[in-house]
Order: sequence, then structure tokens, then C-alpha cells
Amino acid sequence: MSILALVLFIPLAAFFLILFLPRESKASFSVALLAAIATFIVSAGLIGATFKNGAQFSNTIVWNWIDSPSMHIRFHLGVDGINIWLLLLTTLLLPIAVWFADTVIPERRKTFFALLLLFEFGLIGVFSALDLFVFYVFWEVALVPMYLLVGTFGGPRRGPVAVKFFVYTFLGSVLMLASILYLHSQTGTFDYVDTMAALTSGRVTLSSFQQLWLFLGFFAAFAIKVPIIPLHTWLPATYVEAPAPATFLLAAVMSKMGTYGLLRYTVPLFPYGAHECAHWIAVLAIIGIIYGALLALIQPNIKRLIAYSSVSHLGFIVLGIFTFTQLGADGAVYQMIAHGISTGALFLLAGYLEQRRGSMEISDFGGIATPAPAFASVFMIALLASIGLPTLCNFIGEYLVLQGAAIAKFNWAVWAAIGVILSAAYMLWMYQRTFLGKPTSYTAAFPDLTIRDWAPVLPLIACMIWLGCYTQSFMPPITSANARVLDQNRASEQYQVRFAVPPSTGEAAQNGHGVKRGPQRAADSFSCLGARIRALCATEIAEAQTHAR
Amino acid sequence: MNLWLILLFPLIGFVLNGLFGKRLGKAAVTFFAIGSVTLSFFYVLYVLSRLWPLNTAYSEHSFTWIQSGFLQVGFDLLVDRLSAVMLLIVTGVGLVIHIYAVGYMAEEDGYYRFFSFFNLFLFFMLILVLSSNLLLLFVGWEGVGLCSYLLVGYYFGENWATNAANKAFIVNRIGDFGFMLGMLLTVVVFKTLDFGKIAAAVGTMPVEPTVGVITAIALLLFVGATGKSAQFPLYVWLPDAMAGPTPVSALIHAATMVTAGVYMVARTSFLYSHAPLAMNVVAIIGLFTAIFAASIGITQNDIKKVFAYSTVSQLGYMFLGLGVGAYSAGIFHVMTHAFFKALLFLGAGSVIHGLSGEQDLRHMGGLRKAMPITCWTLLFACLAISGIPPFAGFFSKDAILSAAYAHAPWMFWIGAITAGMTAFYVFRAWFLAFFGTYRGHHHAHESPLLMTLPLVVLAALSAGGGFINIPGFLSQAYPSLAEHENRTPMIISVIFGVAGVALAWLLYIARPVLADAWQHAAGPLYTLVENKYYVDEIYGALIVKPLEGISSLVLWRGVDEGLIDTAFVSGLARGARGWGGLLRQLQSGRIRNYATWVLAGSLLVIFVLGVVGGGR
Amino acid sequence: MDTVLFIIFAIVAIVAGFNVVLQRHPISSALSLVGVMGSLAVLYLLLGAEFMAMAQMIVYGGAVMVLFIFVIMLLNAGAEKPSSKAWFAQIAGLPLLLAFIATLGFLIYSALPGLRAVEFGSWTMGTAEEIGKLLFTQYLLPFEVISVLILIAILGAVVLALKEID
Amino acid sequence: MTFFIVTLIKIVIVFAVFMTTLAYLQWIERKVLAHIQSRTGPLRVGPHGLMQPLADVFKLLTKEDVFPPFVNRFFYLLAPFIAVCLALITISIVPFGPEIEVAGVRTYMQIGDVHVGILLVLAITAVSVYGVALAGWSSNNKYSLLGGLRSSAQMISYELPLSLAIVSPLLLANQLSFRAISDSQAGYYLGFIPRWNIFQAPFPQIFAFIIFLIAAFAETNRIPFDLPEAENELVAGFHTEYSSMKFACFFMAEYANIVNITCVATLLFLGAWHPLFPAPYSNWVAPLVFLLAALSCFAQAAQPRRKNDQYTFPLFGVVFLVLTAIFVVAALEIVPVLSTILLSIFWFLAKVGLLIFAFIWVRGTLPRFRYDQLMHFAWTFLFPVSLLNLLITGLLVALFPERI
Amino acid sequence: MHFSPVPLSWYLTLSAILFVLGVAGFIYRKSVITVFLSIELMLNGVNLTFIAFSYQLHRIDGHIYSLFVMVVAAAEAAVGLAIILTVFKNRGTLQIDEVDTLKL
Repeated sequence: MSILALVLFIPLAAFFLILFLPRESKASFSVALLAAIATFIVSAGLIGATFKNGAQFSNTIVWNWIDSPSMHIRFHLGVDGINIWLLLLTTLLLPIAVWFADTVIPERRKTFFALLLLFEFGLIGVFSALDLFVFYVFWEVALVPMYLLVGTFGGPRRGPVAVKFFVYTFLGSVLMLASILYLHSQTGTFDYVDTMAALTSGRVTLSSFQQLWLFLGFFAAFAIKVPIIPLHTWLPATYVEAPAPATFLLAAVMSKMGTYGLLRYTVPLFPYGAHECAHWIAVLAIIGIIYGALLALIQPNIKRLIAYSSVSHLGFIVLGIFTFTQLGADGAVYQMIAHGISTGALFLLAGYLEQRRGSMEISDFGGIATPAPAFASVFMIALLASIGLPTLCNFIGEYLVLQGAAIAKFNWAVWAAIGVILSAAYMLWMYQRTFLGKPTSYTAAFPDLTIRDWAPVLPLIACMIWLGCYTQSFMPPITSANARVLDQNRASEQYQVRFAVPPSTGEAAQNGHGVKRGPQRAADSFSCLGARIRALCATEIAEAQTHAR
Repeated sequence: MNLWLILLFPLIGFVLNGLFGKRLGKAAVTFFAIGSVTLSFFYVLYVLSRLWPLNTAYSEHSFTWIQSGFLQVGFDLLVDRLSAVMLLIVTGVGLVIHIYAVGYMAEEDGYYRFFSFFNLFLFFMLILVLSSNLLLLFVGWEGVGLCSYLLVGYYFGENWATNAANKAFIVNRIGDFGFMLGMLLTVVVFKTLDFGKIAAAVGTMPVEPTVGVITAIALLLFVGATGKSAQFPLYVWLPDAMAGPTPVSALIHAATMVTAGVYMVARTSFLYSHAPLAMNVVAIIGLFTAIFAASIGITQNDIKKVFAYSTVSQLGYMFLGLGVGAYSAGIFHVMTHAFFKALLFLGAGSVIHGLSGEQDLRHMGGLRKAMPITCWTLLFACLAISGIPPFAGFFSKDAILSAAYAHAPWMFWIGAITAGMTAFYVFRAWFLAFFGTYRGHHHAHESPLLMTLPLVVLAALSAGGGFINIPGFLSQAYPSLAEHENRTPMIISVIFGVAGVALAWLLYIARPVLADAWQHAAGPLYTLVENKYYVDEIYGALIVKPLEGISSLVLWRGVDEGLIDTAFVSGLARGARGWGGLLRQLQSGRIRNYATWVLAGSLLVIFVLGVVGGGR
Repeated sequence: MDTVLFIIFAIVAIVAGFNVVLQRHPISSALSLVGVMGSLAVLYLLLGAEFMAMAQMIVYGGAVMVLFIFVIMLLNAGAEKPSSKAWFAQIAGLPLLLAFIATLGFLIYSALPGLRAVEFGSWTMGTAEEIGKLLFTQYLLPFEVISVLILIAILGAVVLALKEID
Repeated sequence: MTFFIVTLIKIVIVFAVFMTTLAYLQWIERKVLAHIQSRTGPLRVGPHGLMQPLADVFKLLTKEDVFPPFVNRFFYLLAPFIAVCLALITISIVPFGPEIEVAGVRTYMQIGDVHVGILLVLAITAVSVYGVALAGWSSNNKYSLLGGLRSSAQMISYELPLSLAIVSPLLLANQLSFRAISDSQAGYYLGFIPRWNIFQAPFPQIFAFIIFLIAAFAETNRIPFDLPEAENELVAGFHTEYSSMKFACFFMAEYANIVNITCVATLLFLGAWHPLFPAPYSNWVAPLVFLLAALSCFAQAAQPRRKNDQYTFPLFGVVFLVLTAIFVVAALEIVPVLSTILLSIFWFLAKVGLLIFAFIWVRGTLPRFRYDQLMHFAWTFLFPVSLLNLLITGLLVALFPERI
Repeated sequence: MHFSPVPLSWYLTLSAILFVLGVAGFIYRKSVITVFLSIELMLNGVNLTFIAFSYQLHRIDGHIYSLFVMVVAAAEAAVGLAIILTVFKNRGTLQIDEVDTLKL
């Protein structure tokens, strides 16, 4: 039993354990928390090997899962520099979420904790899967509990919103599944490492056409999950309606599923498709950065505002990935973690606000800093992290992303940097209207953070500062892993058809006939069909004869 | 050498005061705050004495901060003559103002908060000054911006304060946008952020006659400088930033932070030297800001606002100096400005303190008897800023104007006029506050020793600071462009200064009626200037409101909810339902129709297979 | 001889096939269909598919069609009445059919010229043994699946037919 | 060409014998039934009533061909045609003996061998339902329709155990051709137990045989399963409306089916023409039987009670004596071909005859089932048992792949 | 004995004719049962094609397929006829156009 297996299955085991507990049992919280903390502690053991060599997959699990002649699916998981921190982020945030849920979820807690753990299981799987099929399975495993969390515990409009969330996400993942299956039909394997090897060694080549569509298939799933403009409309609705701990996890880790997928799968597997689309995606990402920021500027609801700010920040990550530069990719990964921490913290604190006030409308707040200075200070720090203040986590990611973008295409950096200005504007305005000013009659006795509330906040703050100040304790594995990914991207690109002609015109060009008229062409095609059948017959007969002999 | 210790002391002060200040009590807070700055100051002195005479830059690598691909950014600290000057200003003036603040803030609620932020500010300012690469400089740059935000919004219960704080931060962010892009472009071009390496690389490149990459970098960085150093068009935050407590205005918005832009341009002078176009832009922007702000300063009635516009104006001077190539003159002016502007603010603060918060000049008058120390120390500052020899301002301003004259005489003339205006409004404020009859309601009293002592120290520096030969000290890095033995500009500028003082005396002491008369005569022009040329309103109408409107109506309600969500997403669902309804007609329940459809479909499949070519 | 047999039984099959379609009474159609099946069984024999020929008779002729006849008798189904509800089928059916037969004809005669000539007895692999071997090795899974299918069909039929109406 | 001529000759012989047998089978049945019921049976026409079948045929031929009104003429006529045609086909693939060589021509004692002979039989059995069903339907008579439905349901139901019972010996034989199956039953265990399927290792097919027999009763609409035509209770079922030759056709078909099914039973279970014990001794069974028959004929003739037969019985005795003589010659194998032919035919016919006798015997002794009992019996007893039998056989065949 | 060979395309033509007849029956017949019969006719046509191609390819896979077709046809007939019975019991008609309630 490797460490990774433990990390993966502790939450699952705890999930089942909780399912068997009696309904409103107090133990469900303790079990969930213990399991989550244990997962975190165990997952810390993954770091060592990754630090030694971030480019290689370590702590791998390879189990045969489905072993039929036509489909060989291995339960292949592994950790490298890209996913190690995402895994740790997940395992770190889960105890926090559990603790947080204990504070803010009044009833049916057992279900809630169970779903949280199932969600963790799915996330860890998604982040560590090295088999496309397994990846897909975990992808859906992570989706379902979140759907249930939103649909069961959400706000007043939870029903339609949960359905929207589910259908939207599922639509994309189905396209991804189609791509996975097609890729399997080409390479004959679901295994990521094998597929990668096949593509980089040129054993399997994909035409530009295939690559483009495969890429778009994967991209659809990831783009919806991230989300990239204009596929983002599920996000604000879901974030607003979801219960606070779910929003916390949605924003902090679930959105990373998409960006992680983009970096892990689309970039190295389909270099042509990725390069071909990079420009458009970057433009979309930049539109997302500015658009999200502009929308955040005028939101009257705190959660909605943070949600739109998330859209903006995630645009940075996507932009970083599609610069195809070391700096951009590193920044993207770093930003994933940083965004997880900072936005997570914001949603966490927003959750406390909601719990105390019963509302998320900015107009219902004001002057909280006077009765609750600690709350205001902590919120300030999270907010500063979110707007990318140096020495706090987001800055490093944003800067590297922008730097990568600048190297790739300076215009991108120019436009994306506008988001940095706007982020300060919306966040500070929100802060001003929520925390500053004279307290109203409602907020005059606003309770400050209690010890119980501090517990989840402190690690997040510590992480923000640590990530922001001592980058090198996180960066080396990321850099080496990204270097590998980009190498693979280049290596497989060299075997890919760069500018292939669409098949039909290619054939016509070969024939030298040009375009034929409809009926003639149909007749030709039928004769082709005939010839094909004839050829088939001939080979079959020959086979049969040799067989008979 | 452990340069990081310089940074550490204020940081410790910040952490201790920030985390435990509430429980520690005032004395301990004061001790930590002052103590940390004092330690820092003395450590700076120690370091400088050890490194003296600083013929070569001394740099120290603490740890690698970011390492990604070819880009390596270290936490590297650098001491050379430029940063030595700045270090002394920051820690020295900082110490003085800290001491002053102890007295000034004694009655405030958030005493610990104030000092922790103050220490934090020093920490970031020192990073800014000590950094040996652009990114680290940017850290300090943003950090001081944050502290500015926090301190401007010190009275966070008041909307004017929080608005001003937000404005400060956001406008600075716009400048940072330029800084950031400049930094990005630097890396794109030079693959490094280290000043030394960039300088070496630039040294091998030719001077750019037109717009080139260096010019672009220089201009982008200058955008950052305009934000931080309140140059046109991003100066708007600085007057509003007077919402903070007066020591803040003195330290951050007069002596140190706002000069960060100047420092940065001086620091990256190797870029500007290779981009004459950028230098011209710097000079023109500086010049324009100087006269523009000075003109506003004439009409302001809030004593801090007057000094704020004068700061903007003086910063313009500094940029003029930088723009015409007199970097050392610019830095020289930074120093002298730190002395006399800090003094001006502290004096104003003393007045305000004495009048229990009154800031309007129209409600002052005749205070020289009530608060003599403040009055006479302020006179030193006024003389210094007016460029009256032999006060500090005279030397630095003369250096700048001489350089401007050498560069382009029209710049000198405008600068000289500005100098006259400066002398006029400064003395206008001084006369209005300390002469004539008292027009206020509060009982005026002199400030305590803790506040007056710094005034005296600064007054001494304002008087004698001009004799510190900064240009000479810096000549190694920034050699004088030309030995300008020409005395004419000096004399002209002094004449202008004296004329300004005389005019102020005429209008506000000798013939006060005349002031009102002139005011009426100017009419709409006066209104325009008094309302700061409506720049804030123009920004509001041109940028802020449209942005909000577009975001709210067009983007949110229109694009996001209307177009994407309703039309696209829900529309997709509705479209699916509609098409389903349409196709539902096919399911008539008539099995024979189904069969016919199947037949048609199979025909289609055969044809498609035939035309496209089926499998295998 | 082959030709003669083929022609005879092909004609029988076609005539019976037409009969299936043209007869007004279901039982006539059904019996014509049995005729088609019988002649097809003979043709299968000519093609060397002796097992299939017998299976055709046992399964189709002996089970499926008997079931049909049984049901027709049970329901005492009379001759059908004209109806014009499915107008689309009435209108589009004929052209589509013509197009379809034309396509098939075209495919058979222009696209598949290289077909063998059928000689009775020249290839006799279609024995029960061969089919059994293939069925229980290569086609085992489909075989099992189809068995389950039949089971389900049995259950379905029983459930449907046993259902108490109203 | 010789193939055609030889086949033609064989067809003529078989057809002649078969048709005669069918005609006389009814006589035999009536006689046997009569004796079971202590009657004398037909006696009037010809010696000992021997001409009775002929008289029946004449009677039926000369009767008025009645067409009931509103019948569907085509199907009304088609039904008996189908019935009789299908019934007559099966005999053409039944082997009566081994390969023989007469006048330099080697041929089988069989009209034609089919690889899938047993399947052909099943196919014909399956299709013969149509005759019954169509007859019932086309008569335009509710009773006939119900009778037709009844009998077709019965035939379909019993076809299942019948087929399953057949499968087990097929498993042992591993062949579908009748000839091959017959050949596989040659030989003896321990020198005296015949390798008939009914005795064959590893699992003697006695159960299969019994099931087959029971199903055969039902398939041929015989008592105790003669619901389709139960004259006295159900108005004669599907052929109520049939008269004259059309009726005769159904009758003929029924007897032909009896013969066919007994032939199949013999071929599948009773070792076809292979004698009960090894050759030199078994050769003498036939003369012995005929001698006994002759002697019993003479003895009967001597009885004063048998006045009517005082001339016929001695005649029969003489015929039997002649037969005895012929078979003695055959047993001595003076002419090997002749002895092969005669002995195989004797053994084959003997087994078939015994089975037919059993059919008649059963008819004379058992009452008729009720319809629900009949179906119940088929589906809940016969079918599972046959399935079980098949399973066990299959298992044992799989366990002992080397045939014992 | 000499057997004169028959081109396989004749068989295919026959199967095509049968298939099209089946389709025609499906489309133009109005009785549910006849429609069912037409389906069987189509299946028979297809089976003939399978077996013909089996001959062409000298492989017996085609036989297997047609066996499956047969089995499926049997199953289909069982269920289909049961449905017809039920429909008849419920609605008292066998006219296919009358049975049109199974729609949205």
C-alpha cells in the first residue's frame, strides 16, 4: 500500500464509515475531521520523492482494473511536480472545509461530511490519475457529490442551479469521454504515460484534424470546469447558491480540475491543437480576466463578487498555460495553488459573514471593522492576497503568468494586466462597503471571530504568506514537471502533421481531377465501396485458404 | 554585512505592534515603534560607515526568491551611493516623524495600529530602496502603496477617508500597471531583472533616437512613477490622501513614498539615458505637473491640500530634473524636499493639532503668538521651498533649473514661473495662518515638545541641508552633464521666488482686499482652478461612471445574464426543447410513417457511405 | 440443375413474397411467408448451409410462423380495412422503395462484380459441427447474450400475455 | 445415371411397402384393439378381414366430396394435402440396413442420406402443425377451429420434450445423419449387451427413450393425447368438417406419422437394424419367430372355435413356413447380400413393429387426458425431466470424452 | 453429375427483392400482423444475404449471424405477438393506424 493509495482511500473509507453511522450522530464530524487530517498528514509524505525529481511520477500505483482484450484499463495513479501541490491543497483544505461545515451547517451534517469526503476522494483521484479512463471516472466522481451538496444544502434557488451546474459540467465531460475513447482507438491504450510515450516517440501520429478535434473535446470539459468565458455562467449562480463549505471547495479546488486538465492533458497530448487554438484561448482568457473583473466591480452580493473575481483569476491560469512558456506554466500552477488558498479564504470568511448576518448582500453590511477588527484584518489579508499584493501568494503566480504572456505575446500581458488594476478596485470597494464606514444598527454588535473560527483561517493565512515570501520551497518540482510537459509538447509536435490538408481535398488533389459533379462522384464512390468490398473478400478468402491449409 | 537587519527591525516592530499592540499598552507600542526605527537608523549609519566611501556598489544575496526557467529573482539587497542617500532620508526623516507622531497620535484610538502600519511602511520603503532588482523594488513599491492605503484610511469609520484610501490604492494600481508592464518587457528584452545586469546589457546597446524597446520600457516604468509620485495625470490621489493623519502625510506623502518614483527613475537611469525621447517625456510631464499643481495650490484653502499640491508640484520639479538629465539634482531635491516638506506638513499638523483638527486656512490667522515655534520653524520651510538662498531648497532647485536651462530654456522659464507661484502659495498659507486676526473657533495652543522638537530638527535641516553636496556625492554615478557656470538662471529664479513672496505679502498682509478683488476679476478661471480643473469630476464622468454603467448594464445584465445566460445557455435549452417539439411531430404514432423514415434514413446512410466512404 | 432448382425456388419465393404483401387476409400472407421460408431453406441448401436450412424450417417455419398463425386464428383477424392516416408513408413510400431497390440493384450489379458462382456441394462447411464450434468459441459471448435475450423475451411475452386487462 | 435408377427403384419399393403398410396398419390396429377388448375385429371382407383396408379405401373414394358452405376452399383443400405430404417425406431418409452391393452397384438401404437427417425430421414435424391448424381454421367451424388450436398448441408443446429427448442420443452419437447414428450403435459391450443408445454408456438413454415415446404419442395425436380428434367428446376436433378422401388423407397422415416416429425411435434408441445380440446367433431369431408363428397358426386353425378361420389360418401358417425357409437361407448366409438385406430388414421391422404394437396397446388400455392435464404434464414434468436428462448426459459425455 | 453454377448475385438480387417486398409490406399494409410478417420477410431477405456472402467468403460467420437473426426474430415474434394480443384485448383492433397513442 503506497502512500498515494492511503491518501486516496482514507477519505473513501471514512465516507463509508460515516454512511454507516446513525443519522444525527456526533461522531460523523470527528470521523470526517480525523480522516481529513490523517489524509493531509499522509499526503505530506508525498512531497519527498517529488522534490527529488519533480519531472518523474513518483509514488505510482499501477493496478489492473478492467482487463479485457479490447480494453486494458489500469488503475494508474502518480504524483509529479504539477499535481503534488494540488493534492496537498486538496488535503489541506478538506479538514478546513470539514471544520468550517461543522460551524455553519446546522442539520443533516452526516450527509454533508460524507459527501465532502467523497468529494475529496474524487479530487485526489482526478489530480493523481495517470490513466485517461480512470481520470474520467474520478472526474465524474468528483462531480456528483458536489452536485448533491449544492442541490441538497444550497440556497433557495438550489434546484435549478444544481441542475445547471451538473448538466453544464457533464456536457463537457461527455465530450471529453468521446475524445478519450477516440484517442484510445488510435493509441490502443488509456494510459497517460504510454500515450505520451507513443506520441512523443512518433509511434502514433495524429493528424492535425484529429488533434484539433481531440483537443477541442478535452478542452470543452476543462473550459467548462474552469470556467472560461463564455461558459462561465454556471459559476456565479452555483457559488452563490452552494452552501458555504461547498463554495469554499468549489472555488478553491474544483476549479483547478479544469486548469489542471488543460496543463496535464491538452498541452502535451495535442500540441498542434493546443498551438492552433492557443491564440483564441488566450484571448478568451484575457476577456475572462477583464470581464470577470468588470462584473465583479458592480456585484451587490459578496459571494457573487468573489465568484466573478474567481473567473478573473482563473483567466490568468489559463492564459499562463497557453503561453507555452516555462514561466507561464509555472505561474499557472503556482496561481492554481495561490488562488485555491486566497479565494478559499475569502469564501471561508464570506461564509462566516453569511452565518452571522444571514445574507450576502453588500448593502446589508457596513462598518464591521469597528466591532470585529480581527475579522476585518483577516479579511483584509485574504483580500490583499487575492488582488495580488507582493509577499502574498497570488502575486507570484500572476507575475509569472504575465511574464510568460509577455514573452509569448506582449499584447496579452498588456490586456491581462488590466485585470490587476480592476481587481484592486472591486475588492477594495467591496471591502469599503462591507467592513469600513460607520457600523449600522445591524452590524454594531457584529461578533468577531471566535477561537473556533480562527482555526481554519490561520493555516490559510500562513500559507498565503509562506507561498508569497518563500516561493522556492514550492517552485522546484513545479518547474521541473512543467519543463517536462513543455518538452513533451515540443517533442510530440515534431511528429505531428503541422499543416495537413483536409482529407477530401487531399484525395482530390492526388487524383488530379479537381471537384467532380455530384452524381458522378456518388457513382465513383459506390464503385470505391465495391472495390473495398472486393478487396475485403479477396483478403478474407486468402485468409480462409491459408487457414484451411 | 547583513543588510537584511535594516529591514528586520521595522518588520519586528510591525509584527509585535500589529499582533499584540492592542494588549501591550501605549508605552510598549511606542517603545517598539520608535525603537525599531532607531535601531534601523543606527544600523544604516553603521553599515554606511563600514562601507564608506561606497565607491562601488555593495550587494548581498539573501536567498533565491523565484526561480523559473531562465528567470531568477533573488532577495538581493544593494547599497550604493544612491540608496545610501535614500536610506538616510528614509530612516532619518522617518525617525523624526515617528517621534513627532508619538505626540500627534497620543489621543487616537488605534495608536498601535498606526504605529504598526508605520513600521510596516518603513519596512517596505527600505525594501524599495535596498532592492537590487526590479521585482523586489516592485515588492516595496506595492507594499508602500498598501501602507499608504491603510494609513490614509486610518479613520476607516469615515467615508471620506476610505474613499481617499481606495482612490490612492487604485490610482497607484494604474501606475503599477505601467510599472508591471515595464518590468515584463524588461525581462522579455534582457532576460533578467537585476539592475546591474540590465545596465550592462543596456550599455552595449545604442542610444535610441526614436521609440524603441528601451524607450518603451522607460516610458512604462515612468507610468509607474507617475502613479507613485503623483504626476499628471495620476496625481489625483495625493491631495485626497491628506485624509490620513498628518504624520502620514509628512512621511509617506511628502518625504519618502512619493519620491519612490524619482528614486526608481534615478535607479534605472541607464535606461533613460539610452532613451532621450522618454527623458523628454519625463521632463515635460514633470514640468507640466509642477505648474499645473502649483496653480491649483494657489487657490486651495485647506492647509494640507495646499502643501499636497505643492508636493505634487515639487515632485514635478524632481522629474524635470531627471528628465533633463540631472539625476543627481533630482535626488538632491528629493532630499531637501524631504526636509522642508516634512517640516511643512509637521508644522501644518502642529497647527491642526493646536486647533483641534481645524484645517481650513480661512478659519486660522494670527497664530504666531499662540504657537511661535511652529510659526518660525515653518518660515524656514517656506523659505526653503521658495528657493530663497541659502536655504536648502535654493540649492536643489537651482541645480534643477540650471540643468533645465541648459537643456531647453523654455523649460527653465516655466520652472521659474512655477517657483514664483510656489513661493506665493506657500507664503499665502503661512501669512493666512499666522498673521492677521484669528478667525477660528477653537482655542489655539502650542504643541508639546515631542512635536516641536522634530520641527526644530527639520528646520535646521531645511536651513542647512542645501550645503550637503549631493550632486557631488552622486557624481560618480551621475556625472554632471555640463559645468553650468551660468549664473543667470539662478538669479532669475531667485527673483521669481522673492516676487512670489512679495506678492503673497501684498495680497494677504498689506492689502487683503486686493485678494478678493483679483479673485472676482478672475471669475470663472478662479472657479476652475479652485475646483482643481475638475479633473476628478472628468475622471469620474469619463472613466468611473461609464465603467460602472457598462459593467452593470451592458456586461452584467446585458451580456452575462441576457446574452450568455438567457440567450445562449437557457436559449440552448429552450432551443433544444423547441426543436424537440418540432421533431416530436415526427413521432405521430403512425408506425408506417416511422418505417418510411427508417427507409429514407437507410437510403441516406447508404449514400453517405458511398459518397464519404465507409469504414475500412 | 443448380440453375433449375434456383429458378424454381426463387420464383416460388418471389411469388410467395408478393403474396405476403398483396394478400388481403393475414393468414394467406402468413402461409405465403412460410412458402418463402421453405424455398429459402432450399436455397440455403444450395448455398451449402444445410444446418441453416433446417434451422430455418424448425425455428421460422415450425415455431415463429406457427405462433403467427396461432395468433391470427386466436384473434380471428379478418381482412384488413383501408386506412389513410399515415399519409406520409402512402406518399413517400413508393418513390423511396423504388429508389431503394434501384440502389440495391446498382450496388449488386455494378459494385460487386467479383462474386462467385454457386455450385451445389462445392462448399459444405455449413454443418452443425462447424457452426457449433464457432458458436461456442468465437461467438460464445453473443450466444450467451442472445440466450439471455430469449429468456427476457419469454418473460416479456408471458408478462404481456398474462396481464389482466382492465 | 445409375444413381438415379437405383434411387428410383428404391423409391418405388419403399413407397409401395410404405403405402401398403399404412393401409394395413389400420386393419392391424382394429384387430389388436378388438382382441384387447375381447372382440374379433374386422372379419367380413376377404379372408380374416384382410381385404378390409381395400374396402375402406373404396368406400372413402366413392363417398360424396362434401364442401361445407363458407369454408376457405383453398386452405380447406390445402390442409390435408400438407398433412399427408409431410407425413410421407420422412420415410425417404430412414435407413433400413447397411450398405449393400447388388449387381456391382453399391448402395445404401435407404432412399437418401441427409447430413442433417434428424433435423429434417424435426423440421417436418414442426411444419406438420400447419395441416392441423389450417384444417381447423379453414373449416369455418368453431369446434374445428378450437380443435385446430388445441392440437397445434399440443404439438408445439410436445415438440420441445421430443427434441430434447432426441438431443441426448445425439450427444452420444455426435452425428446428425441417421446412417451415422445407426452405425454408431453397432457392436456390443462385453460381447452381448448391444451398443444401442438405449443401453449406451456413459448414460443409457432409457429415460430419453421413454420421454421420446410419450412425446411421440402426443405428436401423433394418439391416445392418451388424442385431444385433437377426440371423437366422442370433442366432435372429432379439427377434421369434423372433412369427409371422403380428404378425411382419408388425415388418417393416412396419422398412420404415416406413427410409422415415421417409430422408425425414428428405432434409429435413435434401439440400434436401428442391429440385432439384439451378436451375429451368428441373432441370425436364427427370424426363422425361429416365423416358425413359431406358423406353428401357432396351425394350432389356432385346429381349434374348433375358430370356424371362420379354418382355411385362412393354415394359409397363414404356410406363408410363415415359407418365410421361415427364406430366413433359414438368410441365416446360413448362403447369399451374403440377401441375408444382409433380409436380416437387417427383419430386425428393423421387428423393432418398429413392436413399437407400433405398443402404440396400439396403449390406445387400447389408457384413458384420455384432459387438456389442462396434458399441457401441465408437458411443461411441468416432461420438459424438466428431459432437460435434466440432457444435462446429465452432457455432463457425463463431457466427463468421459473417451467413449467406452 | 454436373451442376451448372448460378451467379451469387442472383441470390443477392433475390434477397434484395424479398427485402424490398418486406419494406413495401411494412409501409403499405394496415394490419399489425401483416406488418409483422413483412418484418419477418425482410429478415429472411437479410438472412439470405448473410448466407450468400458466407458462401462468397467461404466462412461460416454469416451462418452464425443469420442464426442470431433467427433467434432474435423468434424472440421478437414472441414479444411482438404478445403485444398484439394485449393491444387487441385492450382496443379491439388490429389496424396499425389505430394504434397511435404511443406518442408524446
